[in-house]
Amino acid sequence: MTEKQPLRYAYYPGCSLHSTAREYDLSMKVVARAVGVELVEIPDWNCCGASSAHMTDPFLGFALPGRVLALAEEMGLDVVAPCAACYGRLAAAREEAARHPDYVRRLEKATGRRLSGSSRAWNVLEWLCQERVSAAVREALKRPLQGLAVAPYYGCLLVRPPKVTRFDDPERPVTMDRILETIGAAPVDFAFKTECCGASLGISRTDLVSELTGRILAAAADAGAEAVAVACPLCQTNLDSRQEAAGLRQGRTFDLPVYYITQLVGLALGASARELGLGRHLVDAMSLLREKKLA
Amino acid sequence: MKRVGVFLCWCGSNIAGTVDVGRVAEKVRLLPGVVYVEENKYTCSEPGQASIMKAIKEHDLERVVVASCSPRLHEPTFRRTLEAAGMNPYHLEMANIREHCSWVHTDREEATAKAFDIVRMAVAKALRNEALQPGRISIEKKALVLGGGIAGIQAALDIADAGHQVILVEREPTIGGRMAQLDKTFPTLDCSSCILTPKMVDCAKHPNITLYTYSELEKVEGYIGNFNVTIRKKARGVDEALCTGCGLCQTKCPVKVDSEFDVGVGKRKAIYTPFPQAVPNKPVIDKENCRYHKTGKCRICERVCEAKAIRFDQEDTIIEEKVGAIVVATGFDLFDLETYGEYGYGLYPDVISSLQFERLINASGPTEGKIRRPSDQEVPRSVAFVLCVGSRDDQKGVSYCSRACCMYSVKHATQYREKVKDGRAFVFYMDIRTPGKAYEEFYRRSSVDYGVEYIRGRPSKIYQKGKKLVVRAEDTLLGRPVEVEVDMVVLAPAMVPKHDAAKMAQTLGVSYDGYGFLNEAHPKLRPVETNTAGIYLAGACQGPKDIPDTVAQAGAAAAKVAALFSQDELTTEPMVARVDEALCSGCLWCKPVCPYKAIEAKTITERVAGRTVTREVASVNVGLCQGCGACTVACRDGAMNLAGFTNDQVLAEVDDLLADLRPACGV
Amino acid sequence: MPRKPMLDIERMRSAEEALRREARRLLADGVVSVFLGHEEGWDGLAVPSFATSPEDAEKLVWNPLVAPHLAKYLLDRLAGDEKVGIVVNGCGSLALERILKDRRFPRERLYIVGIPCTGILDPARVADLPPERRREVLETGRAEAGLFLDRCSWCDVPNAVVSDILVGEPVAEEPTVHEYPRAARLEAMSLEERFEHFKDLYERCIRCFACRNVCPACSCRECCLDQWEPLWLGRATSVPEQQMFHFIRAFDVAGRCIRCGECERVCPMGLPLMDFNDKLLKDIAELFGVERPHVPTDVEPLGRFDPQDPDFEEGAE
Amino acid sequence: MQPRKSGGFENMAESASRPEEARPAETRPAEEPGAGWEPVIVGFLCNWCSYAGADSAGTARMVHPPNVRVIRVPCSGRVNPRFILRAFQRGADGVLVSGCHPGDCHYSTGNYYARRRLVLLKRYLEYLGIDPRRFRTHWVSASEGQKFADIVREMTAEIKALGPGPKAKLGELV
Repeated sequence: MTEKQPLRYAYYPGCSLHSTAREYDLSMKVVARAVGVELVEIPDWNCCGASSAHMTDPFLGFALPGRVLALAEEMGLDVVAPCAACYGRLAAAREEAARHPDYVRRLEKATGRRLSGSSRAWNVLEWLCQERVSAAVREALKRPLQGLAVAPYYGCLLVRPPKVTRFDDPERPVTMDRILETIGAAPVDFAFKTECCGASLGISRTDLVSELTGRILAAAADAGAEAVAVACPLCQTNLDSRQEAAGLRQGRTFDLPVYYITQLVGLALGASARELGLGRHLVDAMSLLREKKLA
Repeated sequence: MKRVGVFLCWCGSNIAGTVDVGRVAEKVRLLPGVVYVEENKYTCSEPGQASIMKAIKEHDLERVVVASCSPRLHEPTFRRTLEAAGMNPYHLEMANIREHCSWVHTDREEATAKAFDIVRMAVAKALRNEALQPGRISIEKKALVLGGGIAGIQAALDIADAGHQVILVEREPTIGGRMAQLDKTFPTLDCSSCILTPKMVDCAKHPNITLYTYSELEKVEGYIGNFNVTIRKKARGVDEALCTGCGLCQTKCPVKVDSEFDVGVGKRKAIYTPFPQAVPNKPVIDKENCRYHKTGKCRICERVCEAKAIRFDQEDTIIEEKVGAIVVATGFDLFDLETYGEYGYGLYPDVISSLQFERLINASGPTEGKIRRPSDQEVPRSVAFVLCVGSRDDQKGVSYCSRACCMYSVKHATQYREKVKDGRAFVFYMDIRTPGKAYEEFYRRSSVDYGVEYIRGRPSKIYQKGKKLVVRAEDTLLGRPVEVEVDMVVLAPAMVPKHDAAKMAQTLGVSYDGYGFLNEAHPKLRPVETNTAGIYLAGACQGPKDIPDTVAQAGAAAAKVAALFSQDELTTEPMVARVDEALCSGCLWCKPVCPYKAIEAKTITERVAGRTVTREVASVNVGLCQGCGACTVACRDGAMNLAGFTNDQVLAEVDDLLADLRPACGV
Repeated sequence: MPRKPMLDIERMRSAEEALRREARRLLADGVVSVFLGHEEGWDGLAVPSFATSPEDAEKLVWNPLVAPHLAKYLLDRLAGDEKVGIVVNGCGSLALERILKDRRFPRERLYIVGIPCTGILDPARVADLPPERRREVLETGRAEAGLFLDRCSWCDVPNAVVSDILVGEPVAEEPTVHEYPRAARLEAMSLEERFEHFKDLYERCIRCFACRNVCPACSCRECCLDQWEPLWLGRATSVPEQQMFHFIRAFDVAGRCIRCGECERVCPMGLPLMDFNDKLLKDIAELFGVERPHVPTDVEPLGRFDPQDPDFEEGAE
Repeated sequence: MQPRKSGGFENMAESASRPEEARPAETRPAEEPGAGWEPVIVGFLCNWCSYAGADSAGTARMVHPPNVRVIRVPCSGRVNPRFILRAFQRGADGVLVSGCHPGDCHYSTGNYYARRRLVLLKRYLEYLGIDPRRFRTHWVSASEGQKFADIVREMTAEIKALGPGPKAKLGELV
């Protein structure tokens, strides 16, 4: 394999990072800059298709992320996909390409682009955990998040299906825990790290979503967490926006800020709240940090 | 050219009805080497056979071809005929013109043409066959039994009772195996040690049984009747001859570690016997944890031992034995429960395995039979038993059913309800499988009489909530998710092959399946034999089994050994591989492909241009070789050949069949 | 990608000096009775040399043309028990490993001098150059990639895999993703085109056996191709017998071929003989997950199996 | 493609040095392939499973085309790839190798070694320009008489459609 240096990645923000998850996009770029990684946004990228495409037509479900991978191959770079759904689709497409040569041919016919499997997708946690990146984080650490008890919530898509993601233990993942340790925070182990947050029912069955988010928040709070860290825009939106409804169902009040892991890393690297978009949250993300003298 | 006689059978109308035997005979007469052709109505009948014998004498036949039915049916018959006529029986070739021709074709022309081809291939092969002699090998009437669990104990006792010497080798410091860890046995709720320990003692006392505990098999060489086995007797640190088994050393030893026998729910000392009824009742020193071995100071056991039996510097001893048969009874391991991250085994102290539960309810276990949960020693008011953890799970575990878990979990739930009268027992199951005598009744009783609550569904998650554990599952009968809060969870792990089963199989030269269970020679008809003659299987090393099945199989293996030992000599199949030493380059690439480890290097000396030269060649142990011929294909220069199916013979069959091209119906 | 082959004339000169010194020492001290190396032959070519005295060692060369592998000459030394010295570079050591793993010569009778290598030229290609260019290449080492031996293009064993002493600094080893362009090219053809390609080859082959004789994987005491009984190979040079000849040659070394291409280099008819082997190397890599099929192992790929191997039933093929 | 000679029996008989007996009455005129041409398939069957499977087909009277000529070998692991090429070289139109199912080998592992070799060979023959449909490898157990009959039926039909084997293109041996 050719070594890609200096560390450059094709950057695939997907739709969320340009809309509801702006702060994820912002903080991602802040962290990359701080650790000396160049993110090159894929020119002319398209929707990853999650999750409607692969439910409608298996080939379409492959072709949308397949084209994104082909674009990255043309750049000669691996892709970082911060959104867990985007990451899942890209990883699945690469897996499917290996199993269905006919898909690859059809894709080539439809888009005129070749797919050889030379580029792969990285999710943010894997990306942060790489030897070089995590070493750079350790080195650039300015403000360790001492005393901040954070529940690392992985959600369903980052680790599943294990045959496709080949990343961490699908039931008891630890990658985010490690990252939190690296930046000086205290990861809180809890039983609902990979439970479903209900995002896909976010419009049709809000009652169920509140129930599911409520369980996750309750488990995190009961385990002693003061905040939740995520690496998925859907998880963030759900956990952040439904705390009141979830609290009503659980008969309690939640007050857990829900941070993107990149926001916490950025914070530890000395970035300002403004740069990290910490003002864009629904559950106040600043008070806790101020209380801990971290912002 | 050899003089060939061809005997064409009509088999009544079975062959003659479709094949024009007369026309085949006419053409066969013209084949090179054929000096005599005869048709018979039934060649296998007595007159038919007599006619062959007569023709052999009258026509000085050197090779015989019988064209009739499948050789799988009558090859032995006609070989005997040849022998009776004073001819080497392996000068026979059969042409299968019934099963492969007259019975499956309808067109007389086509069938006749094909029959002729079949006969002519047989003639080509016969012209190149050779006289073969079966060998004879002696039998050492002593058996080796590997593994001292209930399977090994039963096999050893049965063989010994039949009057033969037995060597019983056990890896652990005591015999007894898994059964010794159990409290009671289903469905009768007999106390496990009450029925096992007498057998253990019988083993130790039997004049025909030599017991090597804390010992492992190192090497096996040889073949049926003549195995040379090497056993490593690990250093116990204790002189067994002097030790009285008083147990004082164990009482005084200052080091406490987790007990393997108690599966981590109890402790033992660094000098220990696994349990009080151990056989032999002589302790071993666990060097890894012994303070003296670690720091050079302590020696308390040595000081307190009145028999002066402690030997810190004792070394392993190597024992070599010659045996005629081997019974493998090495047992099983349990599935690694931490594979199921969602169940929290290893994370939550009150999620335990069935075997740990077995130790908790055992009156001689660490809690003296009181069920207390590990986290706070409280008596659990509710317990969930989860079946099929690893079993029947293609994704994370193994595909097969482990056979015993349903029944022992039913037993556990019943026992729990007996001991904790107001407790609730939940069993999460996929199916309850009760195929054994009185098993279903036992299961019914657990529900009707003991109020065990059965929930059909495999849990998706177990998590802690305060002091409780929550088991989440789908109740597939109600079609609805359920969450049950309990104080303790017991997981029933799949039975899996011993971790080193593959290595053991390779040492023994027996085959194993994709999981690592040892393979029987035939799943129906040879369930206790292996493909390696003289090696037999007993118990769970072959696949998951409960105690009754294990004991039955052990008895069967012992009977096979006794039957083998009832003869003084064995005859061996002569159709085996052999080496042309002049050709053999000694590369030995034939060696790895031999399923029977029958090929070894041998040094030969020869004179070349006035000089004496030694070199290595392959050599075949005819006692081990079963005649598969895999080696012949690995051999590039053709030095390795297979008697009865030589390269020359196969090529002749191909060449003569295709010597001239003609429409198949062109006879 | 593998390292690009290149010539380092300085490195070779100092290796040559060290080689002569080492051979001289071994012969003078009586460690070996003969030392196998190369010497300068007709027209500057490097040909096998058998040094038996310290003086002979001075003839030994190490230059851009030392293409011939020496391992197979060991078979001539099987009788006796004296030690034999031999010089190998990376690919030469693969040939030697082949002979050793095939148990055709005892390791303990060898003293192996290894020379790290950055590339060797194909003597035939150099011979075709105009004289001035040729001199320039050999003196300065400035040679384009096309002049090197084919095996240099994928070489992942610049240093000897087996040796008693290594003279010169080891060359950095780089992992290589192995590709099989020769087989891939033919695979892309139609069945008929391939048949015709090979038929043409069969027709041009004069069956001189040079390919077999040079092959380090063909070391039987008596080759099956020479046997009369059974007659594996008819003596006629008809097309079907030629097919059998090349089939037996290629399939018998399947799993043991070191991909040196010597068969092709020595073919007097210039036949693309590696077309036969490339496919088997490729398939063994693909089917059985052997990443470096050219490296000899203790059990050859066809001498072992995996129950999960690709199957021909239920859709593997 | 060359038409195959018929009346081959005649030729064979001549070589049998008894010319006066060697003239079967029913010799036929030369035929074009396709018109009455019947392929010859050489089948290497292992003794314990596939040969017995073919026997089962017989015992159950499962009628199938008569084009396969069976050579009995102890194990599929005994089948040297050279045998297979030899058959094609000498004029076989198809070759079938069949052994016990993986895991069921009478010799425990013989068919696993055979599988490696045959999977490799199958690709290799195709590489050499021999139509892969002419060389089939199967697992047939002793009870699978029906499977054996089906394979023979399928293979015969397929090869009939393909026409005469590689010898037609390679030419004569001498």
